[in-house]
Amino acid sequence: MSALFSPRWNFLSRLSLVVVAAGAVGTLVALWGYWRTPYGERLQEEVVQPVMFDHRHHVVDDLVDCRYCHFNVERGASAGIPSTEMCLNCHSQIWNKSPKLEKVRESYFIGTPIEWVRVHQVPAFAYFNHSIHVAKGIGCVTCHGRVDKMPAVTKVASLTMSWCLECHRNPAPNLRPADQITSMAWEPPSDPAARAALAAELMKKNDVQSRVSCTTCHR
Amino acid sequence: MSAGRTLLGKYPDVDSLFGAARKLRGDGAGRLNFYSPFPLEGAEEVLGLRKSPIPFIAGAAGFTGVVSAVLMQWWMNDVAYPINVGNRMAVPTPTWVPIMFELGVLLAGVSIFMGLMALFRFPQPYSPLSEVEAFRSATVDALWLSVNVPAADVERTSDELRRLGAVDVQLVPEVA
Amino acid sequence: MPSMKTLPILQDHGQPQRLSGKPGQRSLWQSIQELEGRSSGRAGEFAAGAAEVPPELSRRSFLQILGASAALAGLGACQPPREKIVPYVKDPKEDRPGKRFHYATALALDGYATGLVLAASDGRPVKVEGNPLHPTNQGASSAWDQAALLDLYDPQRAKGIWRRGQPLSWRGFLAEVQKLARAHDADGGAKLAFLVAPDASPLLAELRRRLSTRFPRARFLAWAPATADHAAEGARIAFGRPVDMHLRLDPARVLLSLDADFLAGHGESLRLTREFARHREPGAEMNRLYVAEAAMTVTGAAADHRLRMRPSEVAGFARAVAAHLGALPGAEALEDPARDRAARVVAADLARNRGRSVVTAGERQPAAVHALAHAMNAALGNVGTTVVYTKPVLGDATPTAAALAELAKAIQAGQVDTLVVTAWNPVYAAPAGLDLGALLAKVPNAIYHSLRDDETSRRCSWRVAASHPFESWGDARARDGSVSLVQPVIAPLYESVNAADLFAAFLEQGDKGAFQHLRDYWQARSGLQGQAFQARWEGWLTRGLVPGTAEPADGPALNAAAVAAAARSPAPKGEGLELALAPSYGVFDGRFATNAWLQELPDPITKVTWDNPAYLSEATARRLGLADGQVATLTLQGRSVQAPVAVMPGHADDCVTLALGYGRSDGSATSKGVGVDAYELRTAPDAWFAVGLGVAPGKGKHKFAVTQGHLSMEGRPLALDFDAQEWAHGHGGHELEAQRGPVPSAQPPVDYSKEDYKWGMSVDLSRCTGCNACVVACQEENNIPVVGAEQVAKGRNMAWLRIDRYFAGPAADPQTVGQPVMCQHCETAPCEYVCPVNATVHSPEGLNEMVYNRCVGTRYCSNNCPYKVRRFNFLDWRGEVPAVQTMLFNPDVTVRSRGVMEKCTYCVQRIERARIDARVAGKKIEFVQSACQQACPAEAIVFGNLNDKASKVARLQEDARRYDLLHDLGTRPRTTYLARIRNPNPDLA
Amino acid sequence: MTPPAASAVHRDPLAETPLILGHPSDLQVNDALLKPILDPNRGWKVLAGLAAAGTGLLVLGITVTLARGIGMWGNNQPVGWGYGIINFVWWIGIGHAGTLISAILLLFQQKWRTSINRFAEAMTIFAVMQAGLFPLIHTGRPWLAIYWLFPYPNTMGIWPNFKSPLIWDVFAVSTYFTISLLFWFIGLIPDLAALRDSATSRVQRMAYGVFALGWRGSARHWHHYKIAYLILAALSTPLVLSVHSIVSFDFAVSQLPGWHTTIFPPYFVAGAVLSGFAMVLTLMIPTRKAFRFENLVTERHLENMAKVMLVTSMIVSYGYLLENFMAWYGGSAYEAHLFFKTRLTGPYAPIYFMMIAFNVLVPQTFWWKRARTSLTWLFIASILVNVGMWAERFVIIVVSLHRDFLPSSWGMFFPTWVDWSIYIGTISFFSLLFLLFLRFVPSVAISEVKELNHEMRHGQAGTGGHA
Repeated sequence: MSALFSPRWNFLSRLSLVVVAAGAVGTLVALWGYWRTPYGERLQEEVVQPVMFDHRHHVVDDLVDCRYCHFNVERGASAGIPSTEMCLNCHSQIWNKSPKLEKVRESYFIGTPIEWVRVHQVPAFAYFNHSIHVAKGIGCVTCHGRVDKMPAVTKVASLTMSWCLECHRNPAPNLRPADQITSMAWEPPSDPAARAALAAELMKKNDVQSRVSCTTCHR
Repeated sequence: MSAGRTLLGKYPDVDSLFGAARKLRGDGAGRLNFYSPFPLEGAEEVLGLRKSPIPFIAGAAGFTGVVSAVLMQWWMNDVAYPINVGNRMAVPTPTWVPIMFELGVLLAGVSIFMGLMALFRFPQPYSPLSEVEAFRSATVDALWLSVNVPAADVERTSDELRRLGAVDVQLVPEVA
Repeated sequence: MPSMKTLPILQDHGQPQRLSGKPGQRSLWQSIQELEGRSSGRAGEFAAGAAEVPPELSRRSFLQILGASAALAGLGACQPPREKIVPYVKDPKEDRPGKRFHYATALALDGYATGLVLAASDGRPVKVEGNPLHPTNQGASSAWDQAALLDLYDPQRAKGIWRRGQPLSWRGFLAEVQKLARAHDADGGAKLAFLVAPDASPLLAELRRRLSTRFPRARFLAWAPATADHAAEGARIAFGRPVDMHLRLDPARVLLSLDADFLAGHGESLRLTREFARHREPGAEMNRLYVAEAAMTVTGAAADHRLRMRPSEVAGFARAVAAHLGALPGAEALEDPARDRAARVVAADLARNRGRSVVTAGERQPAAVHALAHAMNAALGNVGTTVVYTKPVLGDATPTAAALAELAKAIQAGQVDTLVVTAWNPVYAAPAGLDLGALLAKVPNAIYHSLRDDETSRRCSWRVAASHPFESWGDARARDGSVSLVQPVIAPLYESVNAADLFAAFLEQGDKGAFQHLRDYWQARSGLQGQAFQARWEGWLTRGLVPGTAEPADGPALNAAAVAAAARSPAPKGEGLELALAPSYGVFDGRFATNAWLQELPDPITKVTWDNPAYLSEATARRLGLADGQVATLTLQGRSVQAPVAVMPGHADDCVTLALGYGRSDGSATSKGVGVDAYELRTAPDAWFAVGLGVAPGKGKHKFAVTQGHLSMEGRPLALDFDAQEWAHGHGGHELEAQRGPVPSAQPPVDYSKEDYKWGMSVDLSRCTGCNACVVACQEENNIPVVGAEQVAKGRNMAWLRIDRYFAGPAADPQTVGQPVMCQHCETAPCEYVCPVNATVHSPEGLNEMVYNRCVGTRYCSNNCPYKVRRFNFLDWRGEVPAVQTMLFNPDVTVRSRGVMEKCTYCVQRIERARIDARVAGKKIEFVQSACQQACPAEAIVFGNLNDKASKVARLQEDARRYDLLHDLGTRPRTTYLARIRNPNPDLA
Repeated sequence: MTPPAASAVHRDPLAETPLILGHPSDLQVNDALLKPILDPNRGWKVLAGLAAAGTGLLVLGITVTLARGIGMWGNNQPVGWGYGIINFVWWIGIGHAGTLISAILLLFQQKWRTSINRFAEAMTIFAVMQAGLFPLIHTGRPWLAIYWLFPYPNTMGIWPNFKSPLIWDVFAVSTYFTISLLFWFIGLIPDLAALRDSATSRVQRMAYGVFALGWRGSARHWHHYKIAYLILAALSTPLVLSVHSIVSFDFAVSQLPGWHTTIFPPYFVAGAVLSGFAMVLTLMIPTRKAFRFENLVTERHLENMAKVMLVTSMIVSYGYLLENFMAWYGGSAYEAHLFFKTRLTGPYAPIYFMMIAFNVLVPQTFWWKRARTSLTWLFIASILVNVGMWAERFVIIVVSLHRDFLPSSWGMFFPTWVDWSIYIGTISFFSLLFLLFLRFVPSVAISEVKELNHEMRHGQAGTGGHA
C-alpha cells in the first residue's frame, strides 16, 4: 500500500501557504496604494458638465479674472458659482446665438438653475473657507491647478487631510503676493535665496498663522 | 542520500534504541535518527545534535518588537502629529510600556513558529518514510531508529540492526 | 453687536407668497442652500435630520434590520457620487453664499412683543437672537422666542385655505370673503363676529377700526386662555380705570411677590430678570425677594424667603401685610402664627425701604389682591420709582374671560352667521362646561385662522393657514408700548395668510398686501413723504424699533376705600383640597405642545419633560397615600381627570398644581398622548384655582421622563451658596478657597499665556434663575436633536447645556439652587487621554475639541467625564428628515450621525467665524458670544478671552465668589462658577 | 481497558494518587484518548444542535446592534458601558486559566497539567474569541473602529492615541489570541500526527495529515520542538499577567470612584485565574465522564484545581478588602460614598452581595477534602464562581458608573433583550466551538501523557510533581 500523500503534496502545500500569505499582504498593500493613486484620489478624472464651459478660453483668450465669476472668493467660505444671469452679462451680447449656450439661455428664461457637477469636494464635516486662504496669500493655482490649461476642470490635488496638513504645517513655500493670487502663470523666484526671502516676507506681511488644531476645520 | 538507502529499525524500549544508535555511530554509520511518539530524554546527546537556534530567533524578534513599539508610539504621537491630550506628559511616557511588551511577545511568538516551520522544512506531508506502512506506529507507540546506508550495505546493516535488538527492520523503498 | 441690514431680500414680496406658483421664489432659498451646501443637504457622512421625535423603535421590522446590516457590509472603498452645484438663476443682490445676515423683527406672545434679531444664512433664518436695542429684552430672549424657529419649519403646520374641505386659492378666498362681506353690509354686520387673539399691533387695531366702521354692529371679542382680566379688574378697583403696572427693579431693594412669577412667562420677564439679577451680588445694592406661592416657580426658586401657602391664602396674607403697612384699616392677625410673624417682618422690611420696594400680584390672584398691591405700593411711595403706571397697551384687543361666554350666547341665539377666529384654539382651551366645538359647528361660516390644524379647525367650516411671524409683515408693541416692525425673513414656506391680510379681505383690500397696509399706515402716522419717510422707515426696520412709541407714565389716583372694600371679600371656602392651575414653562397654555424642543425642555424646578404631573407636597401625598408617579383621579365640581402625581419639594400642603396645555387631541405626532388636559377642570369663575378638589388614588404607575432623578447634593460642594450676612463676615471665603486655585500634579501644566486667546466661561449662580433660555438657545445653535420621552426616561437626553437643580433643607420647605452645567473644558481633561482614536483633544487655545468625524463611539470619554456633560447618539435620533426641516440646521455645525459622541464646544463655530472675519480684515477677534450667553436674560453666563485681562470673564474669574466645580479632581476647568449669595432677612431666620 | 477499582487508589492516605491509573500501555493510552474522535457518541449531536441554535441569538443581537445602534442596548448616560464590557472582561478572564495551566504549570514541571492543558488551552482560545467580539461591537461605529483602532498608514495623517488603555487592549488582546493559538497548535502537532497514523478512514488520515504538517516524531524535530514549546510557555506566562493587567487599566487609569484603584492589576489577574479554573472544571467534569477519561483526568487533577481556586479566591478577597480599606483610608468622599453607601445599600446591592458570596465564601469550602473531591459540589461551585465573577464585573462597571460625582446625573442601567441575547449568544458560540474541539481534536495532550506514562513505568516521575 502506498503512502498517504504523494511527493507532489510537499510542493503543493508549501505553495498554497505562500499564496495565502502573499494574498493577505497583497490586499493590504493594494488598498494602501489605491488611495494614493490618481484614480483613488480622483485626479484628472473627466467630469461631464451640463454646459461645455471652457476655462481655458475664458481665462486665456478673454482674460477674465477668476473673481469675476467666483465673486465670493475673497469674502466667504464658498468661492461662489456664477449665476446664469452672470453668464448672460456677456453672452447676451456675444455668442448669443451659439447652440452651445442653449442650456444657459433656457435656464435664464425658464428660470431653472444649471446643475453643475462638483469637481472639488471636501467632506461635509470639513469646513473649508476660501476667503482666509486668499487673504493670506494662497493662490488659486495652488489647489486648483492650471485651470487656464483645462478644457474641462479636473481635480489636480488629492484634497486629503494629510495634503491639507502638509501646507498648514509649512505654508511659506505656497505663499504669493496679493496681486498674484489669481495669476495662473506666476512662479516664485527660481533663485532659492530669493524664494526663501519672499516666503519669509509674505509670512510676516500677511501675518500667516496656519493652524492644525482639529476645530480649525471640523466643527 | 543520493545513492544511499534508508533503513528503519523498530526497538522495544529506549535503552536498546540508544544502545543500537551508540554502536552504529561508533562504527561511523550514516545519518542516524530516532522516531518516537514522545520526546526521548538524552536523544540529543546520543545523536550528537547541535544547540537549537530557536532561543536566539525568539530573542532577536522580541527585541525588534520592543524597539519598533517605542519608535511607533514616539513617532505617531509626538512627531507625525503632536497633540495635547488632556495635558498628559509628552515623551517619554510610561504609557508606552504596555505596547512595548505586547509587541515584543507577539513578534517573538510568531517568529518561534516561523522558525520551527523553517527548521523542519514544514509543511512536508510526504516523506519517503511514509511509504513504510509499519512506520505509522512511530507516532503511536513504537520507537524507530533510522540510518542512511550506501545501497551496497543494506543487507549488512539490517542484520546489524536486528543484532542490536530491532524487533522489526524495514527498508525505505526508492521513490519513483 | 450683530450687524443689522435693512430690508431682507424678500422686500418686494410683501403679500403672502404661494411658493408653488413662483419658481423665482423657490429657486431663491433652495438653490442657495444647495450652493452653499453646508446645510444638511450636504451632510455626507453625517445623516441629515431635524429636531423631531425619533421613530418609535420596535422589534417588528426585523427584515428591515437585515437589509440595513447587509448594506453595512457593503461599506468601504467605493467612491461617493459627485454632488451637484446649483447656482442662482438671477443673483439676489443682498445675499452671498454663507454670509450671515441679521434682521430685526419682533415676536408677540399674547399681545406683548419681544424684540428679536433673526440670523439668516443662505436666505433662511437659522437662529433667533434678542434685539440688544429693544427696551423689554435688551438682547436677551426666552426659550419660547428661541423655539419659534422650530415652529417655522414644522412640517405639521397648517397649509392652504379650505372651505368645507374644498381648497381655495388666495384669489378665490378673496372673492368668497367679498361675497360674505357684502352680505353682512345689509345689517351693518350684526351677524358678523370676530374672536381675536390679544394683540397690540397698531396696524391690526387700525384694520379693526376700519372694519367696525364698515360693520358698526359687528362683534369684536378678544380672548386667550392664559390671561384672565384680574389685573385689569384690580386696577379698575384701585384707580377706577384699567392701567398697566410696570416694575422698575433697578432701584428696588425689597420685593414682595404675591404669587407673581414675574421672572418667567410674564410679558416683561426678560427685562425684570435682568434688573433683578443685576442686584443679586453681595453688597449694599443687593435686593431681597419674598415670594408667597403654592407650587415652586422660577421666581420662588430665586426668592430669599419663600412663603409657601395655598393660592387662596395669598389674599389673606396680602391683607395682613397691607394692614401692617397701614395701607388697609383694621389689622387682623393670621391664624398661622408663623405666617403672621412673616407678614409683620415683611411689612417692616418693606416699610424700611420706602420708595425702594415693590409689591406685585400674580395674574392668577383675584382682582382684590391686585388692588391691595396697588394700595401697598402707594403707601410705600413706590409709585414713580419702582412702580410705573401707563395706559393699557392692548387697547381694544384686551382679552376678557367673559369673551367666550358672550360669543357662545350669541351663537346660541343664532346671531352669528360669520365668525372669524384668530384667537388660539378656543375649542381646546375653553372653560370646562362650555362646549364651544358644538357651537362653532352651528355657525355657517366659521373662519379659523391658525398656524396649525388643531381641535378648533376640526369644528370650523373654514380653515385658513396662518403665516408664521417670521414670514409676515406687521407690527407689534412690547409691554411698555414700544412698537417694533415685524418683517419677514423668508417667504411663506406653505400657502398661508397673515392676520392683516385676513382682516383686509373683509375690507376688500386683501390683495393689497400686508406690506403695503403696514407701510401706508406708518407713512400716514409719520406724516412724512417720499425719501424722508423711506429713510425713517428703514431706520425703524434696521433698529427693529419705532422710537418714542413707549407709553408715557400716567399717575392714576388711588381709591383706598374701594380697595379696602374689595379686600374684605371673603376667601373662597370649601371642602377638600385646592386645585391650582398654571401655564407650563414648556408648552405655555398648550400652543407650544407641538414644539418638540419645548416638550423636551425640562421643567425648571422638577426637571420633568414631556409631561404635566399633578404636583403636591410630600406631606399631602403621604396623607392621601399617594406614591410618586401613581395615577390619581382628580375630581372638581363633578368633573374629573386621571393624572399621575409627583411630589414637588416646597409645594404648599393640601393643594395640587396642574399645568395647562397638555393632553392635546389635535392629531399632532408630537403632542399626542402627552400629559393630561387640565382645561377639563378649569371653569370660567375659577380660572386659576378652586377649592374642593377630590383626589382618589388610582391604579397604575406612570414613569416620568425626568432629566435629573436625584435632587440632593449628597453634601458635596457642587452648587455653593451662602447667606449675605455670613458672606459679609468673610465666612464662605475660606470655604471657597478649598474649591479653587492650583492642584498639585505630576503633569506640568501647559502654558496658555502666550496665545492670543484663552477661552473661558463664568457662570454666576447668584444671577441664574434657571429659566431655560440658554438650554433652547444651545439646542438651536448646535443642531441638537430631540429624543422623545421614552429615550429621556432611559437617560439619553441630548442637551449639551443642562441646568442642575438641587434642593437642601427640609423637604417640606427646602432651599434650592440651580446650576447650569455644560462642558467645563478642563485643561487636564480626563475625557481626552482615554480616547483611543484622538477624537477628543485639546486646542492650543484650551478648547476641549470634539471631532465628530473621527469618533468611533467607545463612550470611554463619557465614562471618564466627572461632569457627565457628554452626550452620545445612541440611535439615529432623526431618521428621515422632511426637506423643510433640513433648513432648520445651523450650516456652521455638523449634524452628528448615530454612534458619535458630542458635547458643548463653547460655540467654536462662532469663534472660528469671528476669527476668519477678523483675520481677513487683519484684525484680532473683538466680539464673540456663546449662544447661551447671548440668550441669558440674567447675564449669568459670561464667555470670553481669559488672556484679555480687561475682559469681563477674566475679571469674574478673579471674583471672590469664584470656584471650580469638582475642583479637588484637578481637572482645571475653564468654566468656573460664582457662588450663589442669598439675602435672607435675619428677623425671619 | 479495565481500570482497577478506584478504592484501590485511596488505600494509603499518605501516598499520593498516581496521575494515571491502571498502568496502561502507550497503545491503550492512544486508543483511549482518540476514541471520542474515532468513534464518537450520539449525545454530541444534540448538544451541538443546541449550541448552534444559541449562536443564532448572537447573530441576531449583533445584527440588530449594527443596524439600529448601541441604543438597542441598555447603555445610557451615565452608564456608558454595560454588558458589552462586562462580558469582554469576563470572557478574557476565563481565558486565562488555559494559558496558566499550560504555561506556568509547565514551567514548574507540574506533571498533573498534562491531562488537562490541551483542554484548557482550547478553552482559552474560544473564550478570547468571544471576548474579542465586544470591544468592536460595543463601539458606536464599528465599521470605522475596526481599522481606526490600528495604526495603519492613512491619508488623514492622524494616528491612534497611545495614551488610551483601549489601544493597549487592542494590542494585548490580539497578541494574547495569536500566542495562545500558536501555543495550542504547536502542542497539537504530534497528536495530529498520531491521529493521522491511528485513524483508519483515508479521509480522516488525510485531513489530520495535512494539519500534522508532516510530523513524524523525528528526534531532530523533538530537539527544536521542546525548546520552542518551553520558550512559548515562558512568553505566555507574563503575557497572561500583562493582558489582564491591561484590561484592568481600562478602569484603573480612569478617575472614576471604583475604577481608579491601584490594586486592580493583581486583583484582576487573580480573579481571571479563579474564573478560568472554575470554567475548566465546569467543562472538564462532564467531558471526563462522557469520554471515560477518569483514569487520565483523575480526581487528583480536579482536587488540584480546587486548591488553585481556593488560593486565587483568597487573593481576590484580599483585593476586595483592600479596595474598601483604601476607600476609607484614602478619605475621598466620592469613593467612600460608592463603597460604603452605593454598593451596600444602592439599587444594585444584591448583585454586590452575590459577588461576595460566590467569589469569597463558596471557594472557602475547598478547605475540606470532601468538598474538593465531590464531583457534584465541584461542578456546582465552579458554576457559582463563574456567576460571581460576572457579578464582580457588573459591580465594577455599572455600579461605579451609575452614581458618580454629580448626583444630578445619576441614573440606572437596565439590560435589554439585545444585551441578553448577545450574552447568551456568546456562551452558546463558545460551547459550539468547544464541542467541535472535543469532536475533532484530541482533547488531551496524547504525546505528553505518553511521555508521563513512560516515565511512570520507568519509575522516574513516580507520582508526578506536587500540586
